[in-house]
Amino acid sequence: MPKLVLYKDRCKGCALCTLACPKHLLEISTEINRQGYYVISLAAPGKCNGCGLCAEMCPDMAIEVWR
Amino acid sequence: MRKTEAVYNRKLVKGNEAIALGAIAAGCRFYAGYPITPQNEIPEFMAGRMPAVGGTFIQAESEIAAISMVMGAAATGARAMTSSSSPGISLKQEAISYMAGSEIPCVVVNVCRSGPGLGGISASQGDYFQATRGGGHGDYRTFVLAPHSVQESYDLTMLAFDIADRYRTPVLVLSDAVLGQMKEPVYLRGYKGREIRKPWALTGAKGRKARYLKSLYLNEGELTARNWKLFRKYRRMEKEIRYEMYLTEDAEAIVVAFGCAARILKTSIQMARTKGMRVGMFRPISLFPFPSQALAAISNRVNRFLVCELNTGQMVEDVRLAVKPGATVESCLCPGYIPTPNELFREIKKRYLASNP
Amino acid sequence: MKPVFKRPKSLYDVPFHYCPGCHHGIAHRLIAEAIDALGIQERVVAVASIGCSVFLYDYFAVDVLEAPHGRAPAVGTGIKRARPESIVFTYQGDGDLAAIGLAETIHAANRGEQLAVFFINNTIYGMTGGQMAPTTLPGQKTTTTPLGRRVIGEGAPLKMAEMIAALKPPAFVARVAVNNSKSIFQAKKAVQQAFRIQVEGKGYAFVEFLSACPTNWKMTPCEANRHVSEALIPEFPLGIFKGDL
Amino acid sequence: MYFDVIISGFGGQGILFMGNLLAHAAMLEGKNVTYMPAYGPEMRGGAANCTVVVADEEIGSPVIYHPHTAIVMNRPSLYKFGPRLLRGGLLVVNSSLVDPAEVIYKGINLLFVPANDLAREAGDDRLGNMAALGALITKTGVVRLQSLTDALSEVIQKKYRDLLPVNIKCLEKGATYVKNLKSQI
Repeated sequence: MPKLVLYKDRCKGCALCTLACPKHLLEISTEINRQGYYVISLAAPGKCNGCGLCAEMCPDMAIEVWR
Repeated sequence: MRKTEAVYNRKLVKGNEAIALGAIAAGCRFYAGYPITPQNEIPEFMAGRMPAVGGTFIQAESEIAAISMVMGAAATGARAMTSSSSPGISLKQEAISYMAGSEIPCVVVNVCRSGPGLGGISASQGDYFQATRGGGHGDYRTFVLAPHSVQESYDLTMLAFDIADRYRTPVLVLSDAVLGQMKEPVYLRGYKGREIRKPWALTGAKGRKARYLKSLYLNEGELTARNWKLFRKYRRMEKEIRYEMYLTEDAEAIVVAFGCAARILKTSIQMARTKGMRVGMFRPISLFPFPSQALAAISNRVNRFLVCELNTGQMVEDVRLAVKPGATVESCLCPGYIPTPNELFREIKKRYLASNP
Repeated sequence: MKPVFKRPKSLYDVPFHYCPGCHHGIAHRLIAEAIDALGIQERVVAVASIGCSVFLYDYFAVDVLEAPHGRAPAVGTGIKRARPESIVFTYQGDGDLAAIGLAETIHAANRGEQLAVFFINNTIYGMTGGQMAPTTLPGQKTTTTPLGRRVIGEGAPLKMAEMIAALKPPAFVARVAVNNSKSIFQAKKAVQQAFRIQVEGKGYAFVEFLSACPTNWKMTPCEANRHVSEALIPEFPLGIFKGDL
Repeated sequence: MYFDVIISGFGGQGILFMGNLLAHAAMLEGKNVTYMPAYGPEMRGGAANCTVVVADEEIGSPVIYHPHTAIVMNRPSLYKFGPRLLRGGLLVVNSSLVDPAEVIYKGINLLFVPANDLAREAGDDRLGNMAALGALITKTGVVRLQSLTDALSEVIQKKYRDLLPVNIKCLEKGATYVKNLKSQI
């Protein structure tokens, strides 16, 4: 199963990844990181096919995708 | 022997050409410039000679671009130079300040003309403050060398590259329209200095960590530390102070002058000597750092000084700061024109007689 | 398992200081990926300009020189001419490249200098706090055009890619966006091409990035992203203006 | 020994070349010498002048306002530099182009040299500058004729190389002209 690794402390909660995900699996969570941002989370990990578009879109390289 | 050397090794060249010859002899392989009178012989000479020695000449779109190109070239470790005249030097101050801040060495030549504004094209020393006080923004100085002959234009340009590299600082060669345009025989003795390693140069991060050169320091305390570092460097540069003393040993009065004013004054002083006046000259060759200690030492036994400069009074401030309290410092000022030896002789005579009736 | 996406080795493993949703991070990454792909990291000397991206050396694991405002193409010219084996790129914003440094930009391009010039066009001054840029859109409100930019009196957006493509010497001129996956894919190719041209000694390359500045546009990152498509691209069409991929 | 001269005329008369050549000859004789041309806007509009100083001592100013010697190759030069000449100085006038009747200055020595006519006789009337220079050095002895011809072969541009003999001839023509004047006196 593909794996999405989120470096939470890098995330600035810009949500551009939520636009990039073709399946709309990413969303802003209620969790606040050390920088003070609401970080994103993967709503349904089982549905992620590891296309990597979210990582391509992330300006802060907070996302790593393994397949 | 002297005659032989005189006949066979001298070349009759313009001061501006001597600067270009000195630069190339010292290993300058990058020149960028922009036309402005009275320094055009330098870019013209470089345009002809640089390709032959494997160097680069660029006629830039502006003075600003020219010095910025020099900054880039010098950052890779190359010996690089630009030249201009007063209004153009004002434009170059931006990158000169950046290079001082980033500790990138280079040589900048100012074949000074008269200002302010477009001013005129005759020789002037109106850029003394600009040259010796840094010139651009921020708390920095440039090393300043002021030739007074075509020979010195050649010799000091070579020296300028050595000092620039040794202290990682921009060095200014302050020439003027007379020195730049005149021809005089010069001995092209060649470069006797040594190019040093530049472990800071940006050459691509091959086999080492990447590095950078910058002048922006935003973290607390960094800039203060940087400015103190530069300050200490400027103090160390005092080792390189240069000056000439001319007939000072028995002098009762000293004329202080640099550049073309100094050479004109040599004739005036000779005239004064033939009339029995014991007058000598102190000629700073490095204008920054200023030879204050040497001047102070003279003021222990001479207390009359006449500062002669082609402006309305700039170097006189440094002379006043240097001499011991109680010494009289007067000015003889020629803003925007070239005085004759006779004229300066009369100035000397007037003051000399006033104090030695 | 293999990573689909990994941080390029030409970028240090440090967080960017840019605002949330700023496109600088994407542009940085694309440049670093191209450097890695061409294996030129050890030869690169980058020129940082003045603006938000002045701290280039904090992010790129290559030699960097910080240029005076607008002078990056001239500084880059000096580096490349003095050390032709270097691969030199400049990274400049719209104020730096199209206002104060317009002369340096045009003349370096017109001399066909062997440089890759990356232009971040977000139609506003970022670091100084949202003033009008030469590329500010007609009607766009900035802190110095509080009523919106008037074309007569305050100027029309400068079309840098088109201007540079009109010159004879440049080898490659492109305008790209990075506000969606498809655009990023195109941008990636353009950046690689810009470097490849220099590696092959073919001359000057210019890549303009239409870029979002959510903070100074006073938009959320997602709104800003949409704004690139809706407002910037109609004014600044994407495409290859000179050369090909 | 000290000598200074302002050489003046219009562009194309080879004014700067004269000064350059004289300076070069002085250098070959091991003397100190300075050469200072008019430059920039000063040389626009057709006028040309330069100053040469030759001395055994170190030379102070290369810029001379009141010269000991002047060569005026055309009328405007006469009006510009004639009045500036020091008392007792020497004014060399190109009488091919300047009517001697116009030279009204008192207290100076005059030498009229029909420079262009002499040059024409030598084979090229454009080389009046060489005839005037030959006359000057013969009158003043500032450098030897041989030094001038030596200097000439060093400074002449390659493309004018074939004009070297006629240049030398013009120098000699000017020199002979002054010698004959002397013998007449």
